[in-house]
Amino acid sequence: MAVQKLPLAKALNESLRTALETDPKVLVMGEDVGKLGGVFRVTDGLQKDFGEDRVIDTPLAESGIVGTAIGLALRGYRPVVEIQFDGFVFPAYDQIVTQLAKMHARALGTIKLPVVIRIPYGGGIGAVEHHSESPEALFAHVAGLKVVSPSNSSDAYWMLQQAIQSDDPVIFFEPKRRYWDKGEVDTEAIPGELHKARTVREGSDLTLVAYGPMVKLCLEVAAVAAEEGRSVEVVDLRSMSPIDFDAIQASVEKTRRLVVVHEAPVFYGSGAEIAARITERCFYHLEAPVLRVGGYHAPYPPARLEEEYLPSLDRVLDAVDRSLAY
Amino acid sequence: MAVQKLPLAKALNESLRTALETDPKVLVMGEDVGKLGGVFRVTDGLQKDFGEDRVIDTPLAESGIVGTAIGLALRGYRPVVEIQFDGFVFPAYDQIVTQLAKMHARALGTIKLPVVIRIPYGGGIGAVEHHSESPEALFAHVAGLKVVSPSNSSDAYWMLQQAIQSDDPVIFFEPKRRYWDKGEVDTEAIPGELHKARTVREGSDLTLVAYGPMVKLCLEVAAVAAEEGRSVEVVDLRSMSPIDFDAIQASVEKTRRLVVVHEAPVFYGSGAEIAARITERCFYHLEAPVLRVGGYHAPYPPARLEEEYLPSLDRVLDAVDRSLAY
Amino acid sequence: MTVEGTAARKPRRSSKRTSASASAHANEPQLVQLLNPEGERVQHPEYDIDLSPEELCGLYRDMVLTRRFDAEATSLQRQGELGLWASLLGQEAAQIGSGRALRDDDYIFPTYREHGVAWCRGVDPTNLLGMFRGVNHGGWDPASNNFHLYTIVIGAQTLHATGYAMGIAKDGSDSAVIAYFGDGASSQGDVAESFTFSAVYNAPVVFFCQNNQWAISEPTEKQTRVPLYQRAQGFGFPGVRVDGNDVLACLAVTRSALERARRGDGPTLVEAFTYRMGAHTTSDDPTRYRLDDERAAWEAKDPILRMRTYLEKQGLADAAFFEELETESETLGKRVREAVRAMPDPDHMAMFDHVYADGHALVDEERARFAAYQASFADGEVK
Amino acid sequence: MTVEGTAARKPRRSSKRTSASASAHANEPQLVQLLNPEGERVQHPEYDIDLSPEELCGLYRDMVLTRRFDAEATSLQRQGELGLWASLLGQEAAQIGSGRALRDDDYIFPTYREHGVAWCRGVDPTNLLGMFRGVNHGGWDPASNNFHLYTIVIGAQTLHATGYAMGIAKDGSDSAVIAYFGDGASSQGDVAESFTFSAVYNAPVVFFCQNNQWAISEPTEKQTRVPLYQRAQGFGFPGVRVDGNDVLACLAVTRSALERARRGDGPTLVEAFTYRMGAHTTSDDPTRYRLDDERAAWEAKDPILRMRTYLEKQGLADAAFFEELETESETLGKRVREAVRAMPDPDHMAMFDHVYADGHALVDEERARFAAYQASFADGEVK
Ligand SMILES: Cc1ncc(C[n+]2csc(CCOP(=O)(O)OP(=O)(O)O)c2C)c(N)n1
Ligand SMILES: Cc1ncc(C[n+]2csc(CCOP(=O)(O)OP(=O)(O)O)c2C)c(N)n1
Ligand SMILES: [Mg+2]
Ligand SMILES: [Mg+2]
Repeated sequence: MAVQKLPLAKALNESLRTALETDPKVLVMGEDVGKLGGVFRVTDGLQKDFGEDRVIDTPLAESGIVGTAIGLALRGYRPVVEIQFDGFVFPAYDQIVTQLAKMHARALGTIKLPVVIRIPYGGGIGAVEHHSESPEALFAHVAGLKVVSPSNSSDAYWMLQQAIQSDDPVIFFEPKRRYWDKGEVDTEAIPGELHKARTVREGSDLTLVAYGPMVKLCLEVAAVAAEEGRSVEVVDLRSMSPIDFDAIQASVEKTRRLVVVHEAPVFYGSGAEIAARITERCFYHLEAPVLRVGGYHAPYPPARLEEEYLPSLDRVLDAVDRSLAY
Repeated sequence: MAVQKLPLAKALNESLRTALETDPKVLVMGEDVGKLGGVFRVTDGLQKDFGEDRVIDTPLAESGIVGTAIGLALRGYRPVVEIQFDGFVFPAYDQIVTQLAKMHARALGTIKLPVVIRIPYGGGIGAVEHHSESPEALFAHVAGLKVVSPSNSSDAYWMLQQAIQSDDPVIFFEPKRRYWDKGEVDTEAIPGELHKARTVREGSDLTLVAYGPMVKLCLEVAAVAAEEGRSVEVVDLRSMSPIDFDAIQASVEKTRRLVVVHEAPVFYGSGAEIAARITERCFYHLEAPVLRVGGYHAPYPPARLEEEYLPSLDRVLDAVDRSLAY
Repeated sequence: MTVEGTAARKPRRSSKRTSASASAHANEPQLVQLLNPEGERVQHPEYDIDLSPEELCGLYRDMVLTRRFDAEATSLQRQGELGLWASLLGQEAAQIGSGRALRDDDYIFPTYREHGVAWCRGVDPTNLLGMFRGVNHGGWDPASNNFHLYTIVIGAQTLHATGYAMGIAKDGSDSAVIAYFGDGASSQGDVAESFTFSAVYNAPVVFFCQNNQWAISEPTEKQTRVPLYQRAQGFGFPGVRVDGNDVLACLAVTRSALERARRGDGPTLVEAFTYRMGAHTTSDDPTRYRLDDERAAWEAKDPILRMRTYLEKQGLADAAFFEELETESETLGKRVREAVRAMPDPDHMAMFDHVYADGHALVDEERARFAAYQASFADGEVK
Repeated sequence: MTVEGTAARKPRRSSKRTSASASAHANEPQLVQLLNPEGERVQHPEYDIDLSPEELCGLYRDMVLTRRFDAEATSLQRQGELGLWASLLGQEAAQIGSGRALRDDDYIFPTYREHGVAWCRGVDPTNLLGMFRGVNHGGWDPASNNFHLYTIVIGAQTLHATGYAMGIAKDGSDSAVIAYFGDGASSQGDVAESFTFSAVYNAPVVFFCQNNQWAISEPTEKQTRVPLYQRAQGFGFPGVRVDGNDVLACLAVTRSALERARRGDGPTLVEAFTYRMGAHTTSDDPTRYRLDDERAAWEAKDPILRMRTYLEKQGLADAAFFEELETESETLGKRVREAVRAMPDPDHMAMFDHVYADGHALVDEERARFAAYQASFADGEVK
C-alpha cells in the first residue's frame, strides 16, 4: 500500500491528492486542470474529489493565474499552479520575477509566498513549437525563487510534497518525457532534503551531473561507458536553485572530471554556473575542464530535428571521451 | 563638428536623431519618449523634430509596445523601443522571448525583425525598487536575440547605429549611471564591429572583463593595481550575445588570469558563461580559476545598501588579489 | 463555480455567485444572421449582402474543400504522418466568410487553426502541414500571401496585427489587417493591450474572435460572464456577434468591419459564434469534458449543410456542380496525402539556419562543431 | 495623434484619426458628485450619504493631515532626506473618500501613491517613507493594517487583489478588497486579466482607478479613447465615474461598490476623476509636457477647499476646529521630519535577509563570505 510502482505523472497526481487531503489550504489551479485533468492528466480526478473550489479551472491567462495565486497565498492559501507547457510560462514571467520572487524580501519577511509553479518541461515528445523547452536558467538566476526538478517517480512524489510545504515559491519543473516512466514510490518513506543532490550511480573516472529528463540518459551513458571499462559517477542534481555544490565537489574531488548534461541551451545555461563554481572549488583537482552537453544556441527545433538537438547517448559519450582524453 | 564631447545619454540622443534622419522607416516608441524626452532625456527633442508619428508615446503596456513593434517591423519599419527601466521589461518578456527572438527562424528566414529594445540598466543611482537591475543574462540565454551594452559615449553612439541597422533583434542595455559621463564621439569615424570586444587597457598579469557600467570601475581598479606594481588588462566586452571569446582567450593566454565583473547577480550570470568557456579554451593556460565579482543572490537591495551590493573598487581588487594569490 | 470543501461559508455568497454565472447564458444577444440553419435567407437591417450565384457557389466550394483538407489532415495524423492536427471542423463558415471578405493587400494574423482562411489566401494547404508534421515551425513566407505564420502562444498575434495596422496607417494605405483569435484567447492580457493600442492609434484592424465555445476543456463561461463581443465597447470601438456558422453573415459583417477600418474609423471586434465540432487537437479527448448532446445540437447548425440546402432550394447549383466538387475534393485529398508523405525531413544542419539574419559567432561555432561531430561517425571515429 | 513625417498619406485617414481622438473629450459623462467645487451639497439620484458633523469634520481633517504629510515628504526629498517622493497632491478626496469607506477587515492593494489611504488604515506615515528614503522596499507588515505593500510594477497588484478576493470568497467571509491603480495602469494586460478573473469568479473586489489625467507625461488620451469607467462593462461588471475631488461622492460610491462585493455580486470599477496637481514624482518636470492653465483650472476644484467652504457655510466647524487642525498638522509634520531624520541605514548584512523564508545555501554562503570580506577591512588585511 505504501509502496507502489507508478508512472511519474501518476506519482505527481498522488502527491497532489495527498496535499489536498492533508491541508485544506492547498489549491490546484491552471488551465484545464479540472474535468480534463490537465493535458498530461497530472490532476486527473482531483476536481471530482475535491471540488471546483479547490481544483480550479482558470481563464486562459498565465499572468492572471500566477498573479491571483499570489493574492491567494497572501490570504493564507497554498496554491499549486500548473503552467500547461514550458513555452507558455512567459506571460507569467513578470509576476514570477517581480512579484512572487521579491515580495517576501519586500515585506522584510512579514509575509510568505508558498506558491508552487509546476511546469512540464523539456523535449523528446515530438511536439510542436513552445512545447519542448527547458527554461530553468531563466528562473534560477532570479533570487527569491527555488527551482527543482525530479527525475523519477519517487522524487516526483516527495519533492512535490516538499515544494508544497515550503514557505518559499518553488518552480517545479516536471520532465514531461518521463511522465510515463514507472518507478517505485514509498509514500511512507522519509524523503531526502529537497535541495540536496543524489548520487545515483557511483563511479571513479568521471562525474556526470544531470537533472530531470537527462538523469536517465546519463545512467545509460554510464552503463555503456562501464562496458568500455570506464567508471562513471552520475549525480542527480534535483535542485537548480540552490545547487548542491558540496555534493558535486565531493564527487569531482574523487573523479577529477566533470561533464554537465542538460537539455537547455548550453549558452548561459545551468552548466555554466556549475562549471564556473566547481572549477573555482576544485581548481587543483580537475584533470580536464568541465564540459557541457546541452541544447544549441537556436530555438528548439521542429520535432524531426530534436534528436539531433538534444543531448543523446552518443553526444554525452563523446564529451566523456573528450574529458578523459585530457 | 564630427568630433564632439558628449554625455553618454546625449550620444544616444544624437544616434537616434541620425537614424531618424537617415532612414524614414526608423521609429522611436515607448512610454514618455515624446514631449518629456524619456525619463532620462535620451529622446529629448526628437518628437518635436520628427513628429508624433515617428516618435511615439505609447500606452503604458510593455507587452503591447514590443508586440506592436514586431507588427511594425513586419510592415517594414525599424522600431527602436524604449523600456523605461530594467525592472519593467518583464511584462514584455513573453513577446521578446517567444515572438521577437523566434519569428525569423519560424519563417525560415523569409522575414526579418529589425527591432531594437533599449533598456537603461544597472544601479548606483540611488533609485527605488525595480530601477537598478541588470537582467542581461535573461536575454543572452535566449537564441535569436543579440545583447549588447556600450560603456562610453562613442560606443553609445555607434553601437546604437549598428543595432538599428542590424536585421536582428537587439537588446540594447544602457548603463544608466554613466548617462552623464562625457566622452568623445566622432560621428564620422569607422566604428568597430558591434559584437567585438575591445581591450581598453593593456596589461600582462591579469585580465578583467567587464561591460557597460563596470568598465569604468575596472579601469580604476587597473590604475590602483598599477600603483601596486600589477599590470591589469581590461577588456570591454561590449556584447553579451554573441560573446567575443576569441578576444578574451587571447588576453587570458597572455595574462593567465581572469576576473569577470558585472552588476548582475553572479549566480547564473554572464560571468558563469565566460568562466566556463574560457576555462575550456584556456585550460592549460590558467594559473587560477576564473573569478567572478557581481551582485549577490538577493533582490537588488534598497538604495542605502547598493554600495555594498554592487561590485566596488575594493571588491574587485580583492578578487584580483585572490586570483594572483594562486 | 460552486463553493465546496472549504470551512465556514455563508450560503448567501455562494448562491449569488452561482446565479451570476448562470445569467451569462440568460442574456445571449441576437446574432447577425443572413442564412438560417434551415438554409433560408433572412434579412438583417444593418448587414446585407448581394452575391452572384457564382460567388455563392464559390463560398460553398471553399467550405467543402476546406473541410476535406481538414479531414485528410486528421487522418494523416492517425496514420502517423503528422504529429498533431488542430481541426477546424465546424468553423468553416467563420473562416471562409471572413477570409473571402479580405482584399489581397489586407494582411492576416491567424492562430493555429485558420486553415480555411489560409485556403482563401491561396496558401498551399501542404504548407500548413509542415509544422504539424514536425519538419518546420511554419516556414512559409508570410509576404507571399499576406498570411502570417501560425502563432501558437495564445493571443500574441493580436499585438502583431495591431502594430502592422499602425504601420499601414503610417503608410497612408487603405489596406486593413485581420487578427484571428479564440474565446479562450480573449482572457490574455496581450489581447486587451491590442484593443488599447488599436483604439488609441485608431489602427485599421479587425479582431475576429471565433468563439467555438471551448478553450480545450474549458467552456466560455470560464473566460467571461458576458458575451465576448461586448468587450470592445469599453475600449471605444464596436463589437458585433455574428452567426459563425453562417458564411454569408460572416462575410457581410467582416466586410463591413474592414470597410470601417479602411475609412479610418479604427478597429472592430467581430465575435463569430460557432462550435468546435471535433477535439481541440488530435491529442485531446473531449469525451472527458463535454456531452455528445451538445455536439448533436450544433450539427443541426452545420455551416456547409445549410449552404447546400440554400443552393439547392434556390436552384443555384445543379447536381453536376456537387459531383464535380466531390471529385475536386478527392483530388485535393490525394494531393495533400501525397505531398505530406513526400515531405522530406529537414537536413540536420538546418537547426542552425535562420537563428539570426546577420549571423552569430556562437551559432557558427556550434554548427561547425556539430558538422565535425557528425562527420566523425561517418569516419567511424566515435561510436 | 497626428500623421506627420511619413510618405504618401491619404488625408482622409489622418483627418478621421484626429477627429476620433478628439471625440474622446466630447462625450465626457456625468460624474457622480455630492459636493460641488463651490462647496455646495448636490443631490444624486443613486448615491447619497448622510454623515454626522463629526464624520464630515473627520474627512476634512484626514485630507488636511494627508496633504500636510505629503508636503513634508516633498520637502524632505528636497532636503536630501528622501531619494524620491510620489506626491498625492490633489488626490486627497479620492483617497480619503475611498479609504474611509473601508472596514477594518477589508484588504487594500495600493500603488505607490496611496498615502491618504494608508493614513485611513492607521499605517504610521513614517512607514511609508522607508522605500523613498532607500532603507527598505516597503517593509511594513501588510497584515497589521490589512494594507499591502506599495507595488511599483504598474498594474501587478490588481491581480493580487483579485486573488485575495477569491480567497475571501472561498473563506465565505464578507470582507472585500480594494485595488488602487492609475489611468496609465489601465493599459496593462494585468489589469485586464484582473477584470477577467474577478468577473469569472465573481470576486469581492473594488477596482479603484484614480484617473489623475496623467501617466507621467502622457495624458489619458494615450491610454484610451473612451472614458475609463466604461471598460468594466465589457467584462461584465459595472463601472462608475465619480468626482475624484469630492470626498463625499468618493465615499458614497466606494461604499456602495464594497457593499455590492459583500453581497456576492462581484467586482465594480470606480473611476475617480481627479488631477495630479504636482509632478509625477520629485524627479519629474511637468513643465515639459503640460500647461500651467490646466493646473489652474483644477485648483478651482480643490478637494480640501470645497470641503472647508461647505463646513464653514453650514457652520459644521468653527474657527477653533481649524486652528486645532493647523496645530495638529504642524505636529504631524514635525514628527515625520524627525522620524525620517532618525531613520537608521540598514545594516549591511540585511541585504541577505529575507531572500527566502526557508533559507538557501547560496545566500548563506554569500552572507558568510561577505561578512569575512567586511571583517578583513577591520583587520586591515585588504586595502
Ligand atoms: C500562452 C499560452 N497558454 C496556453 C497554451 C495552450 N493552449 C493551446 S490552445 C489552448 C486553448 C485555446 O482556446 P481558444 O483561444 O478558445 O482557441 P481554440 O483552440 O478554441 O480555437 C490552450 C490553452 C498556449 N498555446 N499558449
Ligand atoms: C510595468 C511598469 N512600467 C513602467 C513603469 C514606470 N512608471 C512609473 S509610474 C508610471 C506612470 C503611471 O501612471 P498612472 O497609472 O496613471 O499612475 P499615476 O502615477 O498617475 O498615479 C510609469 C510609466 C512602472 N513603474 N512599471
Ligand atoms: Mg475556443
Ligand atoms: Mg495617472
